[in-house]
Amino acid sequence: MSADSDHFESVAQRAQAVRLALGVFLASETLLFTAILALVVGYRATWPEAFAFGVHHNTKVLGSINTVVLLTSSTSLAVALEMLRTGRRRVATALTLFTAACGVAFLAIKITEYEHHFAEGIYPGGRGAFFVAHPIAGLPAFWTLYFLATGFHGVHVLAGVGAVGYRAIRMPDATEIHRFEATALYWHFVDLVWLFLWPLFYLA
Amino acid sequence: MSPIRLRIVVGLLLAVLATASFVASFGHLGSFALTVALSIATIKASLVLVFFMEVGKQSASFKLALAAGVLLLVTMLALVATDVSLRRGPSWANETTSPRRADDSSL
Amino acid sequence: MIVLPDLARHALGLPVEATPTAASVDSLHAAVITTTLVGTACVAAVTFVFVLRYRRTREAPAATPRIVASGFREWLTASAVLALFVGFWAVGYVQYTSIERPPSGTLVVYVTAKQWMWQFTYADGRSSEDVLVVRAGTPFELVMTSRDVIHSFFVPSFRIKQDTIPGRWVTLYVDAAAPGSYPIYCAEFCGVAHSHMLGEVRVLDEADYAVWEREATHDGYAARGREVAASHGCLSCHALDGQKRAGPSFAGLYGSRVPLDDGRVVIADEAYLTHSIVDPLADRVAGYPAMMPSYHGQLSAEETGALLELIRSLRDTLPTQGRVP
Amino acid sequence: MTALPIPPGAAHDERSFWTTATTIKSWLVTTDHKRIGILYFVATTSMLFLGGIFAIIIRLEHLTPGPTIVSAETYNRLFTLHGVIMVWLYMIPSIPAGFGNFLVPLQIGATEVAFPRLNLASFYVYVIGAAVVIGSLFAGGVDTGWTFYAPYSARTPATVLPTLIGIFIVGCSTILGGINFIVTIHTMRLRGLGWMRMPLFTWTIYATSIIQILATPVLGIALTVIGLDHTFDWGLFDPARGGDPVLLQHLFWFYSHPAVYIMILPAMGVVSEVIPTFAHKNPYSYRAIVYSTLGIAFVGFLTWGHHMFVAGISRFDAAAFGLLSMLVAIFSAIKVFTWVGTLFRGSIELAVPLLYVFSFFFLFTFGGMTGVAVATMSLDVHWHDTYFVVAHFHFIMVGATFTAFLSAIHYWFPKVTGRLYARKPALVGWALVTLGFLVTFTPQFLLGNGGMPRRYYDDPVGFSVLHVISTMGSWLLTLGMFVVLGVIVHGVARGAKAGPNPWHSRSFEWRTASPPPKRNFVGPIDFNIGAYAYDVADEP
Repeated sequence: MSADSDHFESVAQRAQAVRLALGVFLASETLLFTAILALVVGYRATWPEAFAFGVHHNTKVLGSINTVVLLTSSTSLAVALEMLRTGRRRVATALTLFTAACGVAFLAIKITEYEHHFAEGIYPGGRGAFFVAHPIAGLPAFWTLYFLATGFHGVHVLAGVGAVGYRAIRMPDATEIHRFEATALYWHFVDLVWLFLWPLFYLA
Repeated sequence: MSPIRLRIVVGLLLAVLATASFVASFGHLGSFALTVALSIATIKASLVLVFFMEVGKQSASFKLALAAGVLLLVTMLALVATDVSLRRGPSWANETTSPRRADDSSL
Repeated sequence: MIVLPDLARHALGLPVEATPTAASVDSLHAAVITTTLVGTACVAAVTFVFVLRYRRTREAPAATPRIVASGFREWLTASAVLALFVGFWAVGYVQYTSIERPPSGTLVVYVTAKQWMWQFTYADGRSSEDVLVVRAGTPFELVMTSRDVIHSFFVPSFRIKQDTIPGRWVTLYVDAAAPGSYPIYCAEFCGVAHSHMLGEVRVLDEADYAVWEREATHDGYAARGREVAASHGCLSCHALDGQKRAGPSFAGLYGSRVPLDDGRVVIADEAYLTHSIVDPLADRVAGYPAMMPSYHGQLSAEETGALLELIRSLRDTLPTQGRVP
Repeated sequence: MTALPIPPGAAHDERSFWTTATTIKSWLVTTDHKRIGILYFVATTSMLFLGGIFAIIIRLEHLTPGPTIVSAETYNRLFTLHGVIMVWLYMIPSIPAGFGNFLVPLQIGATEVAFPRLNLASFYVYVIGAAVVIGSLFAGGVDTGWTFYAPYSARTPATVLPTLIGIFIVGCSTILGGINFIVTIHTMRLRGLGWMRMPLFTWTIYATSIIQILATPVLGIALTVIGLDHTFDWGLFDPARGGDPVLLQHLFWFYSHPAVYIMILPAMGVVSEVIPTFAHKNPYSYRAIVYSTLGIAFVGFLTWGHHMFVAGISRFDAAAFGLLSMLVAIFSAIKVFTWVGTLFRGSIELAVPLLYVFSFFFLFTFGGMTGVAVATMSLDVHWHDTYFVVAHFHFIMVGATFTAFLSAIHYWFPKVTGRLYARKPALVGWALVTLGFLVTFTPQFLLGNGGMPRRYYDDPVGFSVLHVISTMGSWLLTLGMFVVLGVIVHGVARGAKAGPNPWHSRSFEWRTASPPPKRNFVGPIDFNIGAYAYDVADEP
């Protein structure tokens, strides 16, 4: 490793530092989605009927498929980590690639959802035929927040696919497993965020 | 149970919970719908945290960092929700249906 | 309630307080500012004494005794000071609620802030710009909104301020004001002419207020418009207070975005209104039956102008279908 | 686990970190935390002078009530960019990234921060962000105030997006820096150096980093949403489409109030270092300062609503935020009592850093108490958005943080440069800065009481005398700043040689050479004598 690894006394201390850096970064990301959720809570309390209407009109099936896709990707990445710990690197690489593929599938489904909304005349900012047909006060806020929240989450999934894909190609060796753990922590966090966005925009 | 099998079982459990909340969303639960969906989501989230992210085996400062994030999440949502829902309009507006109807609590 | 001595109020630069609430706020002000000055003076004095008393004399610094404060004394001072601050908070909260929340049933004045002017509409439909005329000694409730961006209605002499937020009604309560003229400022940055958005509260005693009330103001024309609307049967389909009848209500109509049945959205300005009077079916509002007869040739220019003035004067009345004015 | 092969008896470089490599390239790609600290110091201080120029023009505009030297549009852009540059490009990074980078590894006995390349990356992210913000000047600048309130920030004809992007990038740099410091302080402390034996400056940098990583993301969302509303008309805060502008204020102030604690905590750390050294005494209560620092860091997240008492929030929230604001004020009060207590039975040397700290005492106490006054809800109704609030936060930002910044420059000057500044001109600089500050901002309290609103291009009648005094004060303050600059430049060039510990301090950064070698400590590090053990006669 480069110059900065020799100022740590041991690999264990370096692994500890990387894991803590991830924990701190995930706390920071939690606040990023807290800000979006604050807007959702604020507007949901102001326009309850518009949100009920919006949720009712959302593409619930595609959203639910996406949830299953993300959950399976998280499971496969967790199993991949366990495989790496027990030395079965080829299986670990396969499972990691599968996780990255699930991420890509998630984004593909997301894009089809967006196309479906655009076709229906739903655009951020309350523009489009849908809002003329349903002039409900507060409905633009629901859809704008939907695009904001799923957009930010989509960007994080994209970054996750990049990180997991990189890890699949450059699978770390036995002394550097903490690098794989860091990527896994980030991916599980992105899955966690979707577990809360899904009910808010699709189910209830 | 070997760690690998444990993770697969947890994965299946998560899928089951997901389908459960999907089915529950078709039921006419009205105001309970959100609480049901979010509580199932919290259970799934804790499963992911404990078994996939192994938060139990992480260092104390790791747990402290996540706890601080979650604590601030709850505080911010609570304070924004109380602000928006407890705002009161003009004295006579509450008789007519003004856009910002608020229950007439003392505060 | 200790009333701020004139000298102290002048020294602090506070304008003369014009309402009882302002006077009580000033007394809290005096208490807090005195604590601030005393606190700062104590810190400065103790520091000065310690510096004099323990100045380093020899070149090499002598070893100093290791003193660690007792936890109990720390908690004691901390909780004493906290109690004082919470006391300020409690009094502040009581005064805050009396400023913000008027008892229902008081005289109402509507305030509409728009980019760079204030418009006041009184209960009897009369309106005036930049000058709020009020009778001395009678409490009144200001119900305020903004036409475009966030402004802030600020009368230093009453010690009151409230941001006016577009799309929402916010309130201020002014109890018995003393006669006089008090400046109004806009306190929330609202654009290029933010510093020119000045107004004046003119508090008149009984006699002057009676004279002002009798003066005919330009809204007599709106009353004329009401007669024309009644005589031509407009009011049978168009309500003035926002209720939905056979036709859309005139309340809050002027200047708002009106969705039409063919998907277009138009701004309800003079052109749209006059055109709809003459040819109602051309721009039919979404969700209303096509049953309005044409008034082509039945209304003179003066009568049409009066109808427009009536609609214009109702633009701030509260819409009751949740449509934002 | 296998230990990393540390080269046995590495020939630690004896020469100082200045002279190990002197090419420009060695500075631009350095991973030495000390050099990165100096790069940050130079960058943020130049931002200070840029922001200061805007401040001078703003004050000149108020010499006469009517238009004086700039038009209304320019004036609105000036006070906005004065706010943006001072807050994000100077106040927030200057002490934590400048002095923090240089000193934290030294104070915990480490040779480097946890992730040196991440450290350099966060500096360059800061430079890019600052360049974008300054670039937005040429794109017409933004005129919404540094608070970017909607719907005006969505409707203003000015180009808002470049400034938002610039601040977003600087925010990313702050988060990267915060993560680096937290991990460094957690994992890189010298073996045996417990949390309660660490120097207090490192504690404040630790608390500041916690606030940075938890608050900055919310600013990121606020800026993104404002950009989307203005540029792509998403109308999330457009009332005609059901938007609620007060929600944006919630997001903005959720970040911006902890941000003011990001600005003051490092300054408190500097004061907690300077007083024990020059009073030659242990802090009156190390524990009280540590717990109040952490108290400010956490309770500081719960008080943002006191910026919105008149913005139309519910009475429940107004009451809750008011009470929590009183609680957070207590931690500052505890710190002031502890600092004054530290002087008791000390051996006080009136050095220039200590004089700046005494200015800090007076201005921070007065500024802090007016903070309690402004947090009293009924008084805030009168004072909100008037010059009283302007005076309050300048008393804290300039009166407290800037004087602590100057105190830090003079205090660690020998450690960084190995030289001593000239005392007499430094005294003149201190006097000018303190006096200039008082003449500039004390009249603004009276302006605020009179009801003079903020961000006014034309002053209403009756306020001009106070405005003229305040403007003259700003000239004095500027003169003082240039005198201090002169003292520093002269000190670097021709200051007398300073030994490793000219102030006889016990703090750990003084236990190595001045300026320190590239790897900070040569040979075994002995921190057994505490950082504040002034009851021990001999020097470590």
